[in-house]
Amino acid sequence: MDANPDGDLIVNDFNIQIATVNGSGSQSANMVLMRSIFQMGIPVSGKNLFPSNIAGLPTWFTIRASKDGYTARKAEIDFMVALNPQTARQDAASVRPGGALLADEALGLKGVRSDISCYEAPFMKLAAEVTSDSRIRKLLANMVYVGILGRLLSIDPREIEKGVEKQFRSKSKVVELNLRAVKTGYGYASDRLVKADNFVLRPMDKTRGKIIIDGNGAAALGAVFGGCTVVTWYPITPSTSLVEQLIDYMRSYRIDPATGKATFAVVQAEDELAALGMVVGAGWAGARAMTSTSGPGLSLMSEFAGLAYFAEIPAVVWDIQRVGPSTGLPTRTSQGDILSAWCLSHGDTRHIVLIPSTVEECFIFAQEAFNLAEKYQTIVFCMSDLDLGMNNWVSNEFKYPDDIPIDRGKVLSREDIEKLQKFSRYLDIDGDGIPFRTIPGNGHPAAPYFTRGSGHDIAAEYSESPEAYTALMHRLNRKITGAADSIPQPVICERGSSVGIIAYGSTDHAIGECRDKLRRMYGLETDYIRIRGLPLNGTVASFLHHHDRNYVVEQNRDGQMRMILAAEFPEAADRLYPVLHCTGIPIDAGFITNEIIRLQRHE
Amino acid sequence: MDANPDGDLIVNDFNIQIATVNGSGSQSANMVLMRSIFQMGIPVSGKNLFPSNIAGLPTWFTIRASKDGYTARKAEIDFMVALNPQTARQDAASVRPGGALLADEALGLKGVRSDISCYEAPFMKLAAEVTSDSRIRKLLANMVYVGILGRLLSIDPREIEKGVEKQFRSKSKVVELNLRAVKTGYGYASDRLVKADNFVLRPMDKTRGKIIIDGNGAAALGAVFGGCTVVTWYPITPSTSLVEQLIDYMRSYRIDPATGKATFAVVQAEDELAALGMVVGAGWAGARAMTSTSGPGLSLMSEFAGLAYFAEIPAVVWDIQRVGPSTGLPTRTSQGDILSAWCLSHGDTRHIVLIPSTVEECFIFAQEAFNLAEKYQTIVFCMSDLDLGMNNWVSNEFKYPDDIPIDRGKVLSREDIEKLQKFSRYLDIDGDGIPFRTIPGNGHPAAPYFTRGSGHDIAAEYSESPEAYTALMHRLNRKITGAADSIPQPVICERGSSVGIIAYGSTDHAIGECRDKLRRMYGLETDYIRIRGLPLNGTVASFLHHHDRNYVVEQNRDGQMRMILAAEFPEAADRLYPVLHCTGIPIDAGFITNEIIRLQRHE
Amino acid sequence: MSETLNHIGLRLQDYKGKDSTLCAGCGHDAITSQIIRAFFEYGVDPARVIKLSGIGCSSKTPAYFLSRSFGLNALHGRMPSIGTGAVLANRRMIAIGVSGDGDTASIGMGQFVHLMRRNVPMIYIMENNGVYGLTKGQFSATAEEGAKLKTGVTNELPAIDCCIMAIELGCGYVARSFAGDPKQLVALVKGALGHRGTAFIDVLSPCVTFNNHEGSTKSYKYLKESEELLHEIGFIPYYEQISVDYPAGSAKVVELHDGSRLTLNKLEKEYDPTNQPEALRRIREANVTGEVLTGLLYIDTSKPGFVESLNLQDEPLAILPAEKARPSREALREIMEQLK
Amino acid sequence: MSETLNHIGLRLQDYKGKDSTLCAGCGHDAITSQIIRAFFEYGVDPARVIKLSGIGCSSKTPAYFLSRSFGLNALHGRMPSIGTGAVLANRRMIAIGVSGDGDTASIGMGQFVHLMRRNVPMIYIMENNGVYGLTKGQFSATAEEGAKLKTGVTNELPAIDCCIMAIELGCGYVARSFAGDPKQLVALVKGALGHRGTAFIDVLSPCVTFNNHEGSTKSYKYLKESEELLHEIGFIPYYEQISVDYPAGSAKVVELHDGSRLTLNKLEKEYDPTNQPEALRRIREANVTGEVLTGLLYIDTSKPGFVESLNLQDEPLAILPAEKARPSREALREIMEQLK
Ligand SMILES: Cc1ncc(C[n+]2csc(CCOP(=O)(O)OP(=O)(O)O)c2C)c(N)n1
Ligand SMILES: Cc1ncc(C[n+]2csc(CCOP(=O)(O)OP(=O)(O)O)c2C)c(N)n1
Ligand code: SF4
Ligand code: SF4
Ligand SMILES: [Mg+2]
Ligand SMILES: [Mg+2]
Repeated sequence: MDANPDGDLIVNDFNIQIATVNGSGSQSANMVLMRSIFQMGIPVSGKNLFPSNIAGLPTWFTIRASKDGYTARKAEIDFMVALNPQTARQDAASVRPGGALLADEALGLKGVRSDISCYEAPFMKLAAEVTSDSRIRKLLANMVYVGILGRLLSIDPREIEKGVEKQFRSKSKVVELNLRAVKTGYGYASDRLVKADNFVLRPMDKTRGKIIIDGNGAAALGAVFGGCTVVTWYPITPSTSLVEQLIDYMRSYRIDPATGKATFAVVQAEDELAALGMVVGAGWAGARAMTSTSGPGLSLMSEFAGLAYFAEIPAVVWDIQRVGPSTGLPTRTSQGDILSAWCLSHGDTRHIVLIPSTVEECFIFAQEAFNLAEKYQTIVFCMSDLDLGMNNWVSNEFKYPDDIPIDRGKVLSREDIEKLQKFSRYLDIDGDGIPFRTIPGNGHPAAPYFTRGSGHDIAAEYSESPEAYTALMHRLNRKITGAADSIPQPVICERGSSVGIIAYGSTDHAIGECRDKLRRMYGLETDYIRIRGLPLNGTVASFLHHHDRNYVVEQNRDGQMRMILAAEFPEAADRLYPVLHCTGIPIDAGFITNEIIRLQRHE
Repeated sequence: MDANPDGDLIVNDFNIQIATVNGSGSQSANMVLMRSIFQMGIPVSGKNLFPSNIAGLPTWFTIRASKDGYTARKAEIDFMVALNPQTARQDAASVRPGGALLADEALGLKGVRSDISCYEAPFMKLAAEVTSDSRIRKLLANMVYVGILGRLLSIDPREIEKGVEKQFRSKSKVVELNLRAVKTGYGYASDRLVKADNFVLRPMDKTRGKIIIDGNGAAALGAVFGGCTVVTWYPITPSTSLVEQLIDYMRSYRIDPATGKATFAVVQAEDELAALGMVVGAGWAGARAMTSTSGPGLSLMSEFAGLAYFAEIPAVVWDIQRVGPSTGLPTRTSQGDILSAWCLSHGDTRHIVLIPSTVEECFIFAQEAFNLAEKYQTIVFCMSDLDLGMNNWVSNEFKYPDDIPIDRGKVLSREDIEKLQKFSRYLDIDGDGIPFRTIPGNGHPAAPYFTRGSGHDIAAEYSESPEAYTALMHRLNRKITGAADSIPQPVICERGSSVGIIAYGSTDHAIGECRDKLRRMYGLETDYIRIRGLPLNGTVASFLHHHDRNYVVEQNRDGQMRMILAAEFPEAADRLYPVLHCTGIPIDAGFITNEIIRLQRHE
Repeated sequence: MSETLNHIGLRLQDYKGKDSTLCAGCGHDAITSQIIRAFFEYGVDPARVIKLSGIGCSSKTPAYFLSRSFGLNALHGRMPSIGTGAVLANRRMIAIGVSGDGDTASIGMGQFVHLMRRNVPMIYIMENNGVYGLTKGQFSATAEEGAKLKTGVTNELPAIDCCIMAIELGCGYVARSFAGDPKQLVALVKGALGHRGTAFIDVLSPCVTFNNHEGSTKSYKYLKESEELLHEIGFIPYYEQISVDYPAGSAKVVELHDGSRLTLNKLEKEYDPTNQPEALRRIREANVTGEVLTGLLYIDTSKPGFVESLNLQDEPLAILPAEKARPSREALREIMEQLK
Repeated sequence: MSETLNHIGLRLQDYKGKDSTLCAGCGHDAITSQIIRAFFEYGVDPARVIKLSGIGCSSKTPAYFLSRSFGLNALHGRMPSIGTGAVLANRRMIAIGVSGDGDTASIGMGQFVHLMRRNVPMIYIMENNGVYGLTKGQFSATAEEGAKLKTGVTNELPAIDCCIMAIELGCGYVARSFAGDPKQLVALVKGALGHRGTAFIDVLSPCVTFNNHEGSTKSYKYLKESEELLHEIGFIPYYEQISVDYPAGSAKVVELHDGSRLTLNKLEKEYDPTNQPEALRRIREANVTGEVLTGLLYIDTSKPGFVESLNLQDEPLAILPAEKARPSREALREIMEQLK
């Protein structure tokens, strides 16, 4: 291998997709690949497209290197690694013209496409050079392609080596075996393959000091550093890994070194009703409590969400959104629960909703969520999604949260009550709609109150009085509306265009790229507002008013945020244009660009 | 008693409120009173305001006689009957100036107000003349006030007699005892009370051939005549009486006379999750199945609602709305679940929602709901409320539903499949988004399919394909959107005004009166559109566009229908003005009138 | 009497709550009195108690005792989960949960089972009347097979025996009693106060308004005329509380308000409540003969507590100081290094 | 073999479903084969069968058998309610429900209990692996106390024995078996086909991927090096199905894929499954010694069926003709008169 036919190199700007089956153990290989590119200083992102199944069904892992720092999915596939007989033909077909294919010899894909560069390798045979155990051979075949790609794409072998060491931590035997497989692949490529494609990786300096983490890990860390004390959960993809990582971090960092005792409790509940029930019980009793779930669990949490809202009990719920309705596509991404979360439960309810776009925001919002839940004494939903939560992202190092002190909100201590003499649980003293609360164990005889999800008055006494009810409902509304200025504010990029883009959550990753495309390809300058939470405030309203056309980009079918915007800002409702992507696959910049251009032309 | 001080009589246009405690057995007395007025040919309505409690707390029953046929609550109280020591002072205070008060002597209210006519009577003593049993005395005291009112308001004694007979059916001893109590009251009034107020009832001819029924009874009847076969439920106020009446009707009219066997199954489920689960299982297996619930139950039904939507299984849910959020005010009325029902469950879901305003519509929609559920193979919500469902209303006799044939929708029989040769459960042959289905037991080997709430293709095979998913979601959307023209259409009263009123459900009863008030008192002519279901169609849109100002009148805090309207018709969103009543007490025309006038002035 | 102080210097009065709004004669009110007395006699500090409940007439009762304690009246059937959460937040509080038979055995069955399995430290009182009182008298899952409602509806399904369930699920303190047996009930609640895991007490608590336990055929008849009148819609008659006192090892027939009879059978003093199979045998035997076996049915103090198995710190998590609630700067640095 | 016809003239092939997508060696696939065989041998008409399930690896399996039958794969933990509804709609169909231990004993506990109590006519197979397979191996409520996951997590909570629960709740056909015991399982499923009420079969079904039943200390060790490698994230090894055959009245130790051991103890031929207390005693005894008692544990064919107690007509409600589904004109007139 050596010569590149034409000198037209594509440097640090392409993606690699590995097509395999789940259960084949390719995840480590893919992580090593991604990490090696990362270590070369090149912005990189990885996305795992996997089935709702344990073993044997098609899985695709895509790594995108982007010198421009684009981290969204790219629709075209530049470089395909085909290992799965079930999908081999389609996989080969899905490579963009001019792209490349590395296929297992056994798939017989040789010559299947003339418009792409094709490579073949006998993965199993090469792995057999490393081990005689047939099961391990299957595993090591994955490392073989890492080696081959390393050579074909000019990845620094030392970085691969470091990547393998990092991946398998201290297990030296394992490291050694894997490295041997990598080298075998590398050697095979050097000896037998002739570089025919244009893709190449060159060291940059864009990842120094950065970390790789998934959103669920970041949220877990946020909870650990945010003073979370009670975590309840019920397993559900894609939220499971949030709590599983949280347990690990808690065990490492939240055991009191003095006593060896846990400063947290994690309980696997019997279902989501109980999970939120425990959170509400714990929140009422003074814990910073949270649970994590996905769509079906959210639905089951409806009734308790209403109780938390109405009885004003702090609670935090992470919803790692997947594709609904119903069981839907459990391993695909979506932003389909926004509307549900915003008004979850019967009756008139409104909840504070935080929507992180990045892993860093997962870390930060996980902490803010507790502060907001306690400040506003209500339930707070953090809306992540499978793409953000389960995929690996390069991020700035997380800063120690000196600027996010653990804030318990309006809690009256025994001494406070001593001074005040009396206490009314639901009395709005400050006019901000937020009453004061006490925590069981307070000790002062005036501190206790008996609360409920039924009608009650300011003293928390049972009441069916229409006046007490109406006053309560309006106060609650004032309280939640008032939170609009305390939640993470929208992030705005405004350059005076008349075209605005509105997006939120993981969709953000495609927006920057899309705006660049619009500018470069179509000369269309756009402004951008990224919503980071609900309720919305005047900032959003004025953005809408400043733009003749506002494209609301969402990963759901019904334009859920557009619906909320229209209802909140009816005067601007006719300036909203939905751009909706609902396939379960993360949205890409090309799609948004095309949609906006199409809609602009229909102007 | 006799003379009326001034001749300024108020004939057939006032209300009577009986203030007592629950558990005192006044319900029959109030029914007799209402029925007597009804029998006199006077339009009448009755509203029971009761606590969430079994015995001993304040209860108010209000009977409104209205020659104009106004059936909504009236804010002012004309004639108060005070029997409850706990509330006696407030009750007396709540009578409008110029009104009247009949109080138990024991309450010591004599002379408490000089601006109203006050009567006193020793109810218990009078009842003691009829019986010596102390418990029965308490009961009969209620009939005593019926007698007194009869005399004071000139109710035809024969009508009271008939009313008592009707109320206690054949139980002659009971009838006799009650009649004696009535007569005692009547006699007391004749002998000892001097008519001092202006209220009088005069026979009319406006109730001939009419019936008295509550909305829950009407809905139950609709289900019985609508071919309902499986009913599951879990008790919850105010929906309980729907199923309890349904059981009675089913037992009387849906036992096959030939076999003595039931043509229906009613199951009290262990909770609402199971109740809807059974409905979905039964609907899938071919039954016309329904359940009935209220807010908390609706929340618990979220997850199953999504399954029914996504797997396309017919189901009918009655939600007799009460005040939320959470347990809220279980015995008070509300329209607070509209938004929840419209998009119940996570993911992108949209449901067909029917909203009856009258008991007759309860009867009709209960039948239509099954036809729509089977036609569209989806879950249908019927949104009644406590006011409509549990209060007694005068109505036209229900017509035999010749125009609502039992329609099973696109069901393929064994023979159909024989002809077609093949069958794809989720194939949209007709382009209306509605596929064909088969029912277990079909017998044809090609008929069976295996369905689920997970992703699936047109053959009902499991699928995670983005294309299959997107196609399915768009078809579902087309299907539900397409239902807009098949559901009960909006009822429009248009006279070319630029001011429109939008309302739905039990709110309707106050609208006619309000429009009359607006016209008479303020010279404001209004147009009116009554929404009877979701999804909305062009008829609603054009109404909005034809009016500069559209007042959306609702009995909830958040303006839930306004939110839906704004989202559906963004171009008209800025013409929507919320008029919201959220006290738990049925809305009254005066409130709406004042609100509209206030908003008109802020124009 | 009201002057008597307990060992922490409080009066009986100090353990009371708001006035009850239940029907006169409701068994639940009797239970409330017994809870008040037990907490008073045991000398529990009300400031250390949390009261929890679901929804139902029974679930209203925590408002009627211990007004100096914190309380959370939650959702129908969900008392166990909020109780679990509350105990995790503050393991130092004494938790008492009140539920109904509908609340527990119907909608709440899942949470009941899992609370028992976890052995969450709390007193769980099920006020068992066989019906849904608050929704006006439908059968609950503890209604006896063949029981009849006043409306004439017969229960076709077998009753769930929650004591058997609790024992099978490993609950370490399982008792059954009768609302109108103050001595026994006070003793059982005091026993529960001394127990470290979940203490379950199933208390038969007649619903004077809706439950007609043994079917109308056996019930005491009023004059025909009054009876019909008294079945008037919406009329709730007044009843006095029933109170019984009978020695251990004996049976007692109680006539309920509607004239039906309940046979209570109190375990003898020598009964060994640590013998699980024997406990189950005796309960089943009584169920077959239609008697209600009362007393401490089963006890096992050796079961590991839920809080212990979590290795929880002693101080309540609810008041965890910020410095313990947030790992150090160093910790974050270490984690960041691993992620680089 | 595939040419053999059963008494309704169908081949074994006719009872199969789609290809399984479970892990190679998963116990659930073995159960699928046994269901296929039992239905074939019993000569059930697939057109008369409805298949129901919840969510989980186990709940996927109805897609893998009886492709000529209707099936509904519902929500996690809710198979009982959809099964109940389906049976009401069409009492002539034979209902078979498949659930997992997470699906049944965790989230589904409430519905499980109430299905048993109602005695809804259906076969209920719980494919019991002690873990949540589909969400990658967390403990379910049937995991043994002290069991260890591959990740090292220990289960601190006692297992719920669903057979004991079923018997206590009045289920009339309760059995336990092992996925790898085709003879016994086929016989039990055939027995269930003959039963009129709810037939519950708890089938131990090893999850080869996530369950390491007796904790890693006892498990067979690969070479250190390979073991570490094989614990690679996302790697699922290939296993052969386990199959055993041992006589009634004997015990058999089965070595599971990870090297752990399971002791199966088959009830002797003379065992009297109609004796409820004895059944419970034997199960409990086995649980204490850590053995798995297999066979038909309890049977009672006298229990009233749910459908019977509803006085339901014989013809399926699903196809009730319009004239029976709507009362007459006269009926409405009569009702209207009453309301006037
Ligand atoms: C989710 C939900 N469903 C139904 C109800 C209505 N509801 C209130 S209390 C109750 C039953 C109470 O029965 P039980 O627990 O036995 O208490 P009791 O009133 O008999 O003491 C029901 C069904 C509710 N509040 N919430
Ligand atoms: C409401 C809800 N919560 C959580 C999940 C996620 N989930 C899917 S399968 C499963 C557990 C399955 O365990 P089990 O029933 O034992 O089946 P197995 O996979 O072990 O056969 C869970 C928690 C879900 N689908 N729905
Ligand atoms: S209805 Fe029954 S349970 Fe409820 S308060 Fe009255 S007597 Fe007690
Ligand atoms: S994960 Fe376990 S239960 Fe699921 S298919 Fe694999 S072996 Fe079977
Ligand atoms: Mg009860
Ligand atoms: Mg399992």
